[in-house]
Amino acid sequence: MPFIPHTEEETRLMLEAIGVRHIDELFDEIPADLINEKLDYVPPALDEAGIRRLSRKSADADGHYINFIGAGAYEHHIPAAVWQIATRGEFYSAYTPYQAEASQGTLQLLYEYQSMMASLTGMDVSNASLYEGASALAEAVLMAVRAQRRKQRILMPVSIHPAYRETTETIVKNQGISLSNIDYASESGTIDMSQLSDELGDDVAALVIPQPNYFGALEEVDALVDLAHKRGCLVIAVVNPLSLAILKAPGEWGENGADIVIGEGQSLGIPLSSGGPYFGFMCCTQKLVRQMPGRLIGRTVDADGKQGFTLTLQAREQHIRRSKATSNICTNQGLMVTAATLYMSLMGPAGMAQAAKLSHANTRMLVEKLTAIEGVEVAFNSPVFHECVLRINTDVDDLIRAITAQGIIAGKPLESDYEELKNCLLVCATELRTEAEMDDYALHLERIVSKR
Amino acid sequence: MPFIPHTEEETRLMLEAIGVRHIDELFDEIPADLINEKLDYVPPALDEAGIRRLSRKSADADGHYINFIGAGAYEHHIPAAVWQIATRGEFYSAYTPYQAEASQGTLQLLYEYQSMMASLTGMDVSNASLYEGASALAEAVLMAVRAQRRKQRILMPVSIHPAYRETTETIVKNQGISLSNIDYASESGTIDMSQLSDELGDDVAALVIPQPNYFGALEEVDALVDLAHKRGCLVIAVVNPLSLAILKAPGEWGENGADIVIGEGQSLGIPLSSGGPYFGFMCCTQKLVRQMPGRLIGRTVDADGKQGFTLTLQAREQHIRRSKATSNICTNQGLMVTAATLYMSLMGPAGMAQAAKLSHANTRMLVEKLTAIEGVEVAFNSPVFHECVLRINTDVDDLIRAITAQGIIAGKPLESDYEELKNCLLVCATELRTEAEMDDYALHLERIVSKR
Amino acid sequence: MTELIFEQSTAGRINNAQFLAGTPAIDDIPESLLRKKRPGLPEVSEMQAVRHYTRLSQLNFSIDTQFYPLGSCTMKHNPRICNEAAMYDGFSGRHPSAPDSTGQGVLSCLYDLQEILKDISGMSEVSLAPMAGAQGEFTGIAMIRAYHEARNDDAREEILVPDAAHGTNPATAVMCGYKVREIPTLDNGDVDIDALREAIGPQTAGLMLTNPSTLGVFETQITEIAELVHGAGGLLYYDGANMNAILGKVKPGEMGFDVIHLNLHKTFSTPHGGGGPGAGPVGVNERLVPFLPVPKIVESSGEYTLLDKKDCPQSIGRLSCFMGNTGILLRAWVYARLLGHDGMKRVADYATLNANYMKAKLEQAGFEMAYKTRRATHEFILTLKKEKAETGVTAMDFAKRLLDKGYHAPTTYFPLLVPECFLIEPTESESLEELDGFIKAMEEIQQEAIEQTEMVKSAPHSLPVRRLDDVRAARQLDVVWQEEQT
Amino acid sequence: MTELIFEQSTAGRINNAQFLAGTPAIDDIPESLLRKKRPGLPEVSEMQAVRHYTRLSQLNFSIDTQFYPLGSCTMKHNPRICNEAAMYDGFSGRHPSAPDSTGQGVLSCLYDLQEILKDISGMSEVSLAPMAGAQGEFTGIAMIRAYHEARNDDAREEILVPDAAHGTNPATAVMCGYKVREIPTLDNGDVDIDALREAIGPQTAGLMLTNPSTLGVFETQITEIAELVHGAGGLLYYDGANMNAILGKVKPGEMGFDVIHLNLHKTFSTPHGGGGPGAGPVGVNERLVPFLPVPKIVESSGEYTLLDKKDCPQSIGRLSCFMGNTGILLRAWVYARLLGHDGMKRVADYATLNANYMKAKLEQAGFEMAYKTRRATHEFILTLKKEKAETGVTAMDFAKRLLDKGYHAPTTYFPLLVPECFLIEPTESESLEELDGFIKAMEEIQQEAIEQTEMVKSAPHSLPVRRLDDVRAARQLDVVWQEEQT
Ligand SMILES: Cc1ncc(COP(=O)(O)O)c(C=O)c1O
Ligand SMILES: Cc1ncc(COP(=O)(O)O)c(C=O)c1O
Repeated sequence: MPFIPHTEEETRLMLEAIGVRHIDELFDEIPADLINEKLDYVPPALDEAGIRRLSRKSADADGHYINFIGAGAYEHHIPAAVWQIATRGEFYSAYTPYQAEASQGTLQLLYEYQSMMASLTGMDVSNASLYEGASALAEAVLMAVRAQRRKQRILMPVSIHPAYRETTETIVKNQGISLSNIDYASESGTIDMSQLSDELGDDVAALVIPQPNYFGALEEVDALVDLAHKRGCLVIAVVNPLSLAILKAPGEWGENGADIVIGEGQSLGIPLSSGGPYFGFMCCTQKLVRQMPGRLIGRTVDADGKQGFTLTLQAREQHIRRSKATSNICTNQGLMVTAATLYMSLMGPAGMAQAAKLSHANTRMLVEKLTAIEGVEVAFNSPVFHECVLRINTDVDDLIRAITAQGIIAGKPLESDYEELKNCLLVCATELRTEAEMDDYALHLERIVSKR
Repeated sequence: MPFIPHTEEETRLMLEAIGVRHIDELFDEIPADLINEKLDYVPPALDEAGIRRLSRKSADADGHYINFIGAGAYEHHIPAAVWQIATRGEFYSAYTPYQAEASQGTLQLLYEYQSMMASLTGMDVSNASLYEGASALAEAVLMAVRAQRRKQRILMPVSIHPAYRETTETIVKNQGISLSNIDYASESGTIDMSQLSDELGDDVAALVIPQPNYFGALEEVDALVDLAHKRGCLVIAVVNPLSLAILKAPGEWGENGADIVIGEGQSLGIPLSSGGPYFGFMCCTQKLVRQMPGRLIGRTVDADGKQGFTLTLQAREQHIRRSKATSNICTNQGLMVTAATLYMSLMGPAGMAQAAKLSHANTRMLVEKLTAIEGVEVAFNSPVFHECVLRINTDVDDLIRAITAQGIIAGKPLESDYEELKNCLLVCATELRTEAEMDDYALHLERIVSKR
Repeated sequence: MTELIFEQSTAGRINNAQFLAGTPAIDDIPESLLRKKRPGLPEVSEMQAVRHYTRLSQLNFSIDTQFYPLGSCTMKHNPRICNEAAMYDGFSGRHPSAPDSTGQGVLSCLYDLQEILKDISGMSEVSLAPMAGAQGEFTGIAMIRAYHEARNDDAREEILVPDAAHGTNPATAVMCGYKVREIPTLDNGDVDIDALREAIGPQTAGLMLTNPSTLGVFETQITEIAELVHGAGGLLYYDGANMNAILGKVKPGEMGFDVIHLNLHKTFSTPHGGGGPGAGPVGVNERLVPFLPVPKIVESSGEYTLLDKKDCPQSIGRLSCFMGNTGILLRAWVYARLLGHDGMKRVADYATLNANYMKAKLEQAGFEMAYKTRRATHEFILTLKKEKAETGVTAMDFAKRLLDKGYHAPTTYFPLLVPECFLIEPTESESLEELDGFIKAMEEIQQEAIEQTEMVKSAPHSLPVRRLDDVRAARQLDVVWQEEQT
Repeated sequence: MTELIFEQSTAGRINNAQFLAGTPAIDDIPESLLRKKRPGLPEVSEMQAVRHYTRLSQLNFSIDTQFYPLGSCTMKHNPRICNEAAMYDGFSGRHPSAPDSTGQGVLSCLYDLQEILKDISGMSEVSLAPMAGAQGEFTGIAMIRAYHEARNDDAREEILVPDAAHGTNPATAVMCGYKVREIPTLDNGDVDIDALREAIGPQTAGLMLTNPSTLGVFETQITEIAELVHGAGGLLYYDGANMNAILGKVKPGEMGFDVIHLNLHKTFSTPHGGGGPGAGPVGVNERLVPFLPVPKIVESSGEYTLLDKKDCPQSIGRLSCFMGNTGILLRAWVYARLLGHDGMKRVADYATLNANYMKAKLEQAGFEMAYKTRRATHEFILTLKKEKAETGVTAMDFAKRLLDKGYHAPTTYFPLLVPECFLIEPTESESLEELDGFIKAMEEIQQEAIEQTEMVKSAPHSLPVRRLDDVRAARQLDVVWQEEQT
C-alpha cells in the first residue's frame, strides 16, 4: 500500500491489541448512513513511474518561454545551492518550530531571516513571513487600523498592483475599513500629490506607498512619507526586496521612515511557479511590534545560559489569543523563507545589488530597442526601476498572441485593469534576459507593428 | 573570487603572518623558468547563470529520445528519493571513510550495501565497489589468476559484451595472462559446449560466464559451472544485478556455485548519463576474500563495546601494501553505491522483481510487435532475459539513422563487433517503455523495411 | 550552538559565482532614491553558506528523521516524487501572468486536483485559491457572510465555535467581522447540543465545526447539529484539518456542511517546511458557488482558463496576487494520484488503526485517556494530570524528555479543555516498530518521573540546547541581530 | 548507533509507489534458471528508507558540514551547480550506445573540457577515459609500456618510484607488469638524485613522480631529473593528484613530463561521494599520442565523434565499457568554466597561501614541521614525534581528538617517511576564520595532551561511536549481515 507500511500480519496483531476484528469496527461511532466509500471521479492509483510520466508531460507542455513580464513576480537567477539545501528533509519535512529545542535549525534560520529583512528595509523588526505580497498588504492595513484605533480609512494609490488592491479589499472589507483611491498623474505615472493632500484627512489610518509602483515608476517617497506623517497617518511601504539592494530603504524615507513595510518576497530566490508558493514579508517599527501578525522568533538563553531561539510574543497569535489575535494566520511560508535566507546569504549585498542593477540595465536596453520601433513609446516620464510601461499603436491582445506563438511572453497588458491605458504593455527584462533574446523580441514586435 | 573567501585585507594579514609581501613569493622554490601563467584556450570565467544557460543548452540539444537499447546499460525507473538523498552534502561531499568515527553514515551504508549484494548474488562477501562492470571483470580475472597461482589462461565466451573483453584485455595483458575465446553456438547464441570442453585444460584459471549473455540469451549455468569446477577451474559470473531479483543467484549455479561474481551495477538506480559514472560490484566466496580488490567494510565494536563500522582487511590495498596490493584501485564509486543502496531499499525484493519481470515482458511484447513485420526475425532460439537479437533484412545503419530521426533509438547494431551478425540489432524494452512507444517503433520500422 | 551567519561575515567578501557579469549603469535613477549604506546582509562564501545552513538543518527534528506524532498536524511521509514533479522546469519556470495558453499543463493538473477534492469532499465546487487552513477558513466565513448579505439577511452577526476549536476558528470569525460565541463540550468530547440549541438564533451566521474534532473523536450528533443550524438559517462550516481520519469514508458534504476547507499540507502530505507553505482549498455546496474566490479554474472542451472578478461578479474576490500556492497544489495532486481511488480510504483506515493501537497500548501502560469511552479517530488525547499530581512532572516535561529519546513530542496543552494533555497523531505512514518504540519511551518516562523526577523536569539533555527561557525571550525582545551585540 | 536497515524489515512489506503496475509473465524462462528464494533485501516503507538513510547521512563529517583538511585529497568546496547541471535530463538520460548524433551536447562539453585540460597541463592530447587517479596511472604506465614495445625496446622492466609516492604508484606499475624500484628521499623532501642516478639504466621504463610531492614540497630538481630519465631512454610520469598547488602557474608538460594524470575529484572539485566516483584524465605529449585509450572524442567541423580501437590501432584499448565517468567529467567542466581563465591561477595562489599561513601559525604554536626550511605548497606536514615522546599522545590520538572539536583530521601516517605525521591541506576555499579555528583546536589538544593525556588518548568522546576496534574487524571478519545475528 503506498506509504502505509503495515503487513497483513501486523494489522492483525494491532487489531488484536485493540480488541476488534476488523478495521471497519474502528469507525463504529460514525453514524452508518454517513459512511460512503464511493468515489466517482478519483482514478486508480498510479505508481511513481506513472505519475512522473504524467507530470513531466504536463510540465513539458508549458514549455520554455522567454519571459518579459514582471508585474509582481520576477524571473531572477537562483543559485543552485538554494533549493538543494532548502529541500533537505530536516527543513522540508519539519513542522512549525513549536518544540524549540528540537527545532533550533529552523528557528536560528528564521532569526537570521528576520535580521536580514530588517536590515534590508531599514526597520526595527521583521516577522517570519506571511502568505505573499498582496495579502501581506491586507494584514498591514488591519495592523495600521488597530494601531490607529478609530481611524478606518486607508489611502490606496491607483498605481499599486491592482491585485494587491483587490486582495486587500477582500480581506479587510468585512471589518468596516474603507480603501480610498489616490490617482496617478497621467504624465508621471506616480501618485497625484494634490489629490493625496486633499484626501489626507483625520480619519485616515494609513497611506500605502508602492516603490517602485506597479508601472515600475519611482514615487517621491520622502515627500510622501513626510506629508503623511504630518497629517498623523501611518505609512505602509510596499516594496520589492531585491530592489532594496540599491534603492533607499523604507526606514529612511523622509524624516522618520515608513511605519510598516511589506512586500512580495518572491524575488529572493523563489521560482515563478505559476504564482506560488511565494512569501510575504512584513517589517515595522519597534513601537508596532505587538500589533504584528504572524510568527516572530526571538533569541534567548537555555537553562545553561547558552544562546538559543524560540517563538516569541505568541500572545499576539491565534493559538494563544484566539478571537483577540492580531490575525488568524497560522501556517505561513516557512520553506520559502528558508530559500530566501539561503538566497540572501549566497548572493550577499553585492550580488543582490548587481542582480538589481543588471535587471534595471536590461530593462532599459529592452525599452530602448522596443521604442526604436515606430509606434512604440514609453507611457510615463518618471524614472523607473527595472520595469516600464510601453504604449503601442496596435491591438495589444493580438500582439501578445502573435508573440507568444514565437515563444516569447511579451509583457503584461494593462487595459483590463486601467481603461485609460489602452494598448499599454508593462515590460521587464531581468538579469537573465540576454541581448539576443531582446533583439528577437524587437524583431517580432517590429514585424507585427509595421504590418498593422 | 569564485570559491575563494579571502578579502584583500585578510590576504594581507595572512601574508604578514607568513612573512612575505606577495603571494608570488610563496612560489619562489619553483624554478622561475617553469612558471607559466599563460593559458591560451581557457575562456574567461562564467558566472553561475552563464554556465547554467550553457549547460542547459547542451543538455537540451541531446533531447529526449525513446530508447530501445540495453546492451549493458538500462533505462530503469529510479525512485525520486534515491538521488534526493544520495546528493545530501554529508554523502556527496565526504571522502573515503578513513576516519571511521566521523564516517559511520557512509560506513554503515556500505556494510548494508555489501550485505544486499551478497544476498542478491548468493555469495559470502561483497566489496564496496569497483569502477564499473567491464573493469570489474578485469579485476576478477586478475584475482582468479592470483588464486590459481601458475594458471594464466582465462576462457572468455564470445557471447560476452565485447567491450568487457576489450577492457579486460587492456588491463590484464601486461601481466602475461591470455584470454581464450569460446564461441557461441550459432542457433542458440549461447556458449558452444563442445569447444568449451576442449579448451578447459589444466592451464585455465577461470571460466567467465555471462548470464544473460550479451545477446540477452540465458546460458546453461548449472552445467557450465559443474564442468568448469570438475576441471579445476574457477568460475567468474558476470551478471546484471537487477536480473537476480528473479534469476537464479550465481552462488547457486551448479553444485557449488560461482566463485567470483561481478557485474555492472547501473541497473540499480543509476541514470544512463552517456556511460557513467556507474559502478562495478564484486562478490566472492569466503575463501577468496583476501584476494579481493577494493574497499571492504567490516562491523566491529568501539571502546564501549557498541557496534560500529570500519574499513577492514586494508592490508590487501595499495595504501598499505603498495606494490603487493591486490589492485591499484583507490577512489572507487562510493556515491553510486549510496544510490544503489537507496534503490534496493526503496524497491525492496518485490519491487525489483517486478521491474525485472516488467522489463522482460515488455521486451517480449516489443519482439512480438517487431517480428510481426515481414523481414524481421529473432536471431537465436534460446530463452532470453529482457533483451533480444533481431535480424532484419535491410541495412541496419540506415535503419538506425532513419528511426533516430523519429526520436527513437532503435537498438544496438551488432555487426561491428560480430561480422557474422550482419544487420542484427540488439533490442531491449525496460519497464519504462509503453506499448504506445513500441507501436510507434514498429510503425516506423515497418515503413522502412517495406520500402526496401 | 552554531554561530550566526552574520558572525561569519567579512566586509567585502564576494561570492563571485553569484555575482553576475556585467557593468550595469543605474544613472537614470535619482540619487535621492538610492540606498546610501549597504544593507547588513552576510558577506560569506558559497561554502560558508552551504556549510552553515547544512549544519543548521541537522539541528531540526523532522518527519524525514524522527517519528513526529504532533496531534492535529498529520505529520505523514512526504513522498519525494511530489517535490521532484513540482520543481520541473515547465512548472517552476512559468510566469503567473503569462497567457493561459502557455499554462495548459499546470492548469490541467490543478483542475484534476479540484475534481478529486470535490469527489472526496462531496461538495459541488472547490476553489484552490486559499494558501493555508486559516485562509481557507477566512474564505469560507467570508462566503457565508456574502451569502447572507446577498439575501439581505443582515442581522446575523455571530459565529458559533465549540470551545475545543482550533484558535484559527475564532480568529477567522473576527477577521470576517463577526462576534464569536463559544459552545461548550460534553464530557464525552461531543458538542453540548443543549447549549448549542440555546445559543443559536436569528443572530447566528453559522457554526464552525471540526469533525473529527480536535479532541480526537467523531462528533456523533453531526446530523442533528446540521439540522439545528440550518433550521435557524445559519450555515455550517467544516474545518477539514482532520480529514485524514475520514478520507474516502465520509464526505463532509454528506454530513450537511455548506462549506469546508481542507489542509493539503496535512491530509495530502505536502511538506510542512518548518511552518509552511500550505494550501487550504475550500469546497462549497450549490448555494455558495457564486461567492467562491477568484481566480477560478474552469475547463471547456479540454481548454483551461482562469476566471477573475469580472467573470464572477458575486465572488468574494481575490485572496492573493496570483493563484494561491500552486507548487503546493501540484505536490498534493501528485500525492492524490499516487494514492488513487483505493488509497484514499486506506489512509483513514490505517491512520485510525495506528491511533487506536497506540491508545490501547498506552492505556494498558497506565496512562489516562481523556475520552476513555470513545474510539480514537486518527488521533487521541491522554492527560497527564495524575502524573503531574503525583510527581510534579508535567505534560511539558514529558514532551521535553521524549525529545531526548529521539521522538518529537505530541501536541501539548491543546485543546485547552484537557489538563496536561498530549494530543497524539501517529498517521498511517508509521510502522508498528516505530509506534512500539514511542510507547516504550512513554513507559520509561513514566518510571523516570518517579525515580528521577528532576532529570525529567530539566529535560532535554541531549539536544543542541537545554530548555529555553521563553519568558526572557518575550521580555527582553531580541528578534533582530545587531552588529554591536557580538 | 542506528539499527541496520535489515533490522527494520518486515517480510511481505511492499513499497507500492515503487512497485510498478502490471502483471508480467516470465513463463518463457526455464524454471531451472529462476530464483527460488527471495534475496534478503530489506522490506521497508519509503518513509523507513528515507528516514534511515537521512539519519545515517547525519553521522558523517563532510565538506558541506566540516573543515576537512585531509592532505593529498583537496577537499575544497563542491559547488552545487555542478551537480545540478550533470543531472539535467538531457545529460543524465542519454544512453551511451545511442548514435553520436544524439549526443552532440554532452560531447561538446567533454571536448571543451579536454581542451581546457590540455591548456593547463601543457600536454599535446588528453583522454578523459580513466575513471580515477589510479586508473589514470594505469593508463599512463600502460602507454609507456606500449611505447617501448612499439620501438621493440623490450628490456625495460622497471618503473622507478620515490619512496614518498602514493601507494597507487607502485601498485600500478605492478599491474602493468613492471618491477618497482624505490628511490629514497633527501631530508629536505626532494628526491635523492644521486640514488636516482644510480638506479636508472637501460632497464628503466620510466619514473613516476608527484610534483609537488606528497611531502608538500615542490621538487626543485625536476628539470635535472627529467634529463636523467630521458637520457636513459625512460619516460617521465606525472601523478597530478597535487595539481591544485600549481594550477595555472606551472604546466607539467613544460616540466618535462611525457604523460600525466589529473584527479578531477581533487583539483576540479567534483564530489568525493564518500569514496568516489572520480575521474583521472591523462595527458600525453606527442610521442604517446598514438597509444591513448579509446573511446577518443574528436571534433571535425563542429561535429563530435567517439573513435574506437578500429580507428586507433595502436591504442592501449578500452578502460571501461563506455566512456568513463561522464557525469563526473561534466561536473568538472562546469567547475572549470566557473573558474575560467583567471580563476585557475587563483586556485593555486590561495591554496598555497592557506597552507603557508597554517604552517606559519602552527610552527609559531610550537609544532614541528617535517620540512622546516621549505615553503609549503598547497599542503604541508607536521610531525608529532616530539609530542608522542613526551606524552605518549600519537598522531592518531590528535586526529581523533580533532574530531571531537568538529574538525576532520588531516591525513595521518602518510607519507610513511615522516613519523607521527599530519599531512594538512586546507584548500583555497576555506576562510581565515576556519583556519584559525583549526589552529586553536590544535593548540588546545597540545595542552590537553599534557594535562589530560588519557582523555586525548581515548578520544573521540562526542561522536556517534568511540574509537573502533580495527583489529577485531579484521580478525572476526563481519562484512555481510546475517539474519541469525540479530
Ligand atoms: C483543526 C485545525 N484547524 C485549522 C488549522 C489551521 O490551518 P493552517 O495552519 O494551515 O492555517 C489547523 C492547523 O494547525 C488545525 O489543526
Ligand atoms: C598522490 C596521489 N596519487 C594518486 C592517487 C590516487 O587517485 P584515486 O584515488 O583517484 O585513484 C591519490 C589519491 O588519493 C593521491 O593522493
